[in-house]
Amino acid sequence: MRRVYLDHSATTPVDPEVASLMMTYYTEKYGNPSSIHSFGQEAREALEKAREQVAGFIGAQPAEITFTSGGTEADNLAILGAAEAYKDKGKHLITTAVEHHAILETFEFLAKNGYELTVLPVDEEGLLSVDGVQRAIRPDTILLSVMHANNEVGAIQPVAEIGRLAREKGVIFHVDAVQSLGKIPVNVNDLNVDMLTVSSHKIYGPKGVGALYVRKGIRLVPRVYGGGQEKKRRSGTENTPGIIGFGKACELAQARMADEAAKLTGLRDRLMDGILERIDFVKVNGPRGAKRLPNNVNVSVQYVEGESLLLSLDMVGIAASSGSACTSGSLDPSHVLLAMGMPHEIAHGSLRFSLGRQNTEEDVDYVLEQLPKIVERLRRMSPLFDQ
Amino acid sequence: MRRVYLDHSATTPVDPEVASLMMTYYTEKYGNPSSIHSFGQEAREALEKAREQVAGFIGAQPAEITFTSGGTEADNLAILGAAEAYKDKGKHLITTAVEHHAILETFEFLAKNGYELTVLPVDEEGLLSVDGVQRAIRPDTILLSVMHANNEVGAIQPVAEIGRLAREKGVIFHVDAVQSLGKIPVNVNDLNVDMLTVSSHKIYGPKGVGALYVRKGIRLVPRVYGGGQEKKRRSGTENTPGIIGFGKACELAQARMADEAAKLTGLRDRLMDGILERIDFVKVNGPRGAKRLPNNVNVSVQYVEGESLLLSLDMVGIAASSGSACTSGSLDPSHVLLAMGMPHEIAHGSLRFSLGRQNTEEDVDYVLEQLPKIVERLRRMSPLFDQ
Amino acid sequence: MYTEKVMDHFTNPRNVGEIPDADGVGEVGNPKCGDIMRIYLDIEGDTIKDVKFKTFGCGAAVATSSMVTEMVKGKTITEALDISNAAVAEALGGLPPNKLHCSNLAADALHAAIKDYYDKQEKAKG
Amino acid sequence: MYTEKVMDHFTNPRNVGEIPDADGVGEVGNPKCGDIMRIYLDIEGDTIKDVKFKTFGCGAAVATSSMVTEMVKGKTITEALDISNAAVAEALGGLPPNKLHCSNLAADALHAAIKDYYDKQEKAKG
Ligand SMILES: Cc1ncc(COP(=O)(O)O)c(C=O)c1O
Ligand SMILES: Cc1ncc(COP(=O)(O)O)c(C=O)c1O
Ligand code: FES
Ligand code: FES
Repeated sequence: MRRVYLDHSATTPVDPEVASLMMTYYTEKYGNPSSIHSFGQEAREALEKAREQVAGFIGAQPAEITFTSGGTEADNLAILGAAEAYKDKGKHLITTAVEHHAILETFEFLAKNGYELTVLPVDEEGLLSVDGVQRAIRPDTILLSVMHANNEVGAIQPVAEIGRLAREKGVIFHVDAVQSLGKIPVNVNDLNVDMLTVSSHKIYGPKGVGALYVRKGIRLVPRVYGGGQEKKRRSGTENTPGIIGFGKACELAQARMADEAAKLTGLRDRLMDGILERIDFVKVNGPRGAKRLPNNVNVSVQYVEGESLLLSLDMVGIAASSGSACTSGSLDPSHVLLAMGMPHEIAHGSLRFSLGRQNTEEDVDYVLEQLPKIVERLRRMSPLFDQ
Repeated sequence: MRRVYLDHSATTPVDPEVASLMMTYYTEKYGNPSSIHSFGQEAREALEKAREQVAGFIGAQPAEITFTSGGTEADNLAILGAAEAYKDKGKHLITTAVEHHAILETFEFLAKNGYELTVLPVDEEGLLSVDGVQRAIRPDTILLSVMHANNEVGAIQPVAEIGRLAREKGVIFHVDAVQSLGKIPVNVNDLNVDMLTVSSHKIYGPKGVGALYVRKGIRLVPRVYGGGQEKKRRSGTENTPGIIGFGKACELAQARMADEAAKLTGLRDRLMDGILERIDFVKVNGPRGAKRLPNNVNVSVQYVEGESLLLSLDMVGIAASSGSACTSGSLDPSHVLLAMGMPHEIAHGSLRFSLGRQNTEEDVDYVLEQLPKIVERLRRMSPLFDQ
Repeated sequence: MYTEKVMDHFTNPRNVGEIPDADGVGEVGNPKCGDIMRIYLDIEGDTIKDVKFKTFGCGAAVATSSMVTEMVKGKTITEALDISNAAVAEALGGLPPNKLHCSNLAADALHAAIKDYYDKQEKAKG
Repeated sequence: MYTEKVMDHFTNPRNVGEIPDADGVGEVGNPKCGDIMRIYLDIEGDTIKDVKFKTFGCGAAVATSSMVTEMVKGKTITEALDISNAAVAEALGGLPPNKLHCSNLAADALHAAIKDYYDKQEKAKG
């Protein structure tokens, strides 16, 4: 059976070049980078090269990069670490309703532990208003966190403008760039950020690796204690092969991004338009055009439920994801779609296709061939759909 | 040049079988285990199989295993998570002077934040007294953490007895088994532990993966918030290939452990006796015989400094480590050797050789050929050595 | 995630559809997740002669709907009333823990349809 | 970690040894790490004719010892007094940040040896 992977926002395959480099560091150059012998030193050198590659990709200095076990840990370190370090300055925090759980749950933990939290709403396309941010900032606001691009609907936030505002007001500005990295330019200076989260497994690097950019001068209380690795910001024997893989993935993404974005945008619009053309009662979620990630398609298919869609797609070899309650443990449909004002029933039948490096027009056309049949079958079964 | 790696306690190469299995999950079966499509489900299945392999190796139930990014994170989760969960029961904590920094620094953080900490001394072999533990336990003691085997001098602590004591007194008992796993039997029931830390890269698995065993019924406050992976104990997209590698490494270690321990014990004693025979003014650190890890050799070479020894060994291709201040960032010699009552100058010249799966008698003999020459050269340079 | 039986019933659901002028119709919504199921019964004497369903819901919801219709077809009303949520889940070879609530839909909708039948009988009589 | 120059001086240290009846001997210990260095000077007139060292310490300590002896050999005392810790580190192509303190040993021992020479001169005079 044909297998078409369209869930790159969940995770990506590791690029073969990245994987084979990692192999070397798993089996041959396996030293602990803290060791002074040559096994250690060759690992140390490669690790520092990876730091340069990651830093270079986002316009940072290598010393400003702290490697972590992923985007989630980096988000936690940024939010919890800064909230603790600056608690004497104030206790007010700001974020948005459409952040990833790694941000939202972390802020909610703080809100239960002596901090005050403002969660900013978004419009029906999932976009934030800069004015709204401005109004939310108070004299005791210490930290503002806004994602660069949304993982579900691909909405790209006006991060640079928000960053300018934060800087004016002396508020530390964190950006979760896990979904934007490798798809649109991410530069810590252009975006005016103080901290920025990236994750390797979303850009054809290995899982279990991420990084937090921390602008020089910003203080952070560490979350993990031990051997003092990563300049005491994050203890634990470094995941050298993983980090080296992440570095390489950044290098490859940097070289390929412009071409890939153009290609993906084409596929994205072909898929989105094709679905709208072939299936009735379908709505596109999120903005269209330049404010949308080049690889994100998100549609709500009325009268059918998301998990049933996913299972049916999977049976014909198509891997997608959904904002349906039924696919998550939580039973509530996507907090992102709800924040965009979508009614429960419609959020229920939403589908995300996230395109990637290997996808082709044939992949898209295959989806356009299969999806209408699946929707028809499920609608025939649905008590909500009256022909 | 011949290269002899004798620093397996710092880290090990990844077993080729483990590495090639991981490759499959990096490049082919790369799905996110939380996804419901077949890419996700095949990853989920492999992940759960790995959980069984790790659990099986230590006599635990799969549901009692929480995967982390390494031993350090597992140690932190155990100590900080239990201290927070049980703070209403008491604020007294106990550990030992010879723990790894991942334990010591974590306890010290708590000691600065409202907890009371007792750090137990060890004898001149690095061994703990069960009586001493008994005397230290108070009615308000909530948590006791003792390492199974020491990473520097290989001393194996009487963990099972201490666990019996802890259980009698209702104190939660955590054991750091990072160094003992794969070398001597580690069974959570035989050892009477409530929590136990293991790390993949010490047993020929990948770096960046570890696990915390948490006995059913023990509560832990998580340290990382987000998508709720690992039953909400540790959020973040799972490092599936790494975890699968760790699982495989456990399976291999389980099958080979008995043979390997016998072989390593032979090499260990050959190396230790050989050094004592060939070099004057040398002292073995840690216990001899069954109370010592099969793969650990630790000696103090008087009148010479550890880093100089390491550099000189490295120049002839031998990778070892030392408890010397000069090799660490901290400038204090090994806290383990100092806790064993060793004077600064002697701790300064200590050397650790940690043997591994690939090492041979020829490797040992090569060290025995090179080391005396190096020591002689350095002693000739030393103002402390008067012929 | 799902057993083969679940996937079979999801892929080839039995008795999908409506029964015009059914003797009993039951519709329930799952308050936990918002899914909806409707069951139609054709009853002769004490026996369920025909049964159909329509479901808006997850894979487990569809499969349990399909399974419950199979289980009751040709059974007496009393036997049908004995069918529990657990029995439906079991007949499918089990459901993942976080999907157990889905089986509520099926048995509840069946029981609602039987109640509807009785209500209609009452009305017809009275 | 270390530059090639450091490794060269560590591997082939220059002027290792003692000078019997040296004109000046300086010994310093590094309070930070416990390492020790001793420098022997043979002085004729104002000129350092010969110099030897003995060091118990890390790679950087050995290399800076060796380097400093090279730097002062044949120099006048005034020139030798001008040699700073930074100059020694620089001559080795730099040291890792956490090893900069090690270069203190070398210049300090040299200066201590010169002081010892002056003290002995004083004594001889007075
Ligand atoms: C926007 C966003 N932030 C954070 C994360 C978490 O990163 P990781 O999967 O590396 O833990 C993800 C992906 O899961 C994401 O999409
Ligand atoms: C006894 C002990 N505990 C904990 C650790 C930390 O584990 P990891 O290197 O996986 O962070 C180590 C090794 O570094 C260790 O030897
Ligand atoms: S999740 Fe809604 S019925 Fe299964
Ligand atoms: S660390 Fe002691 S002199 Fe270098």
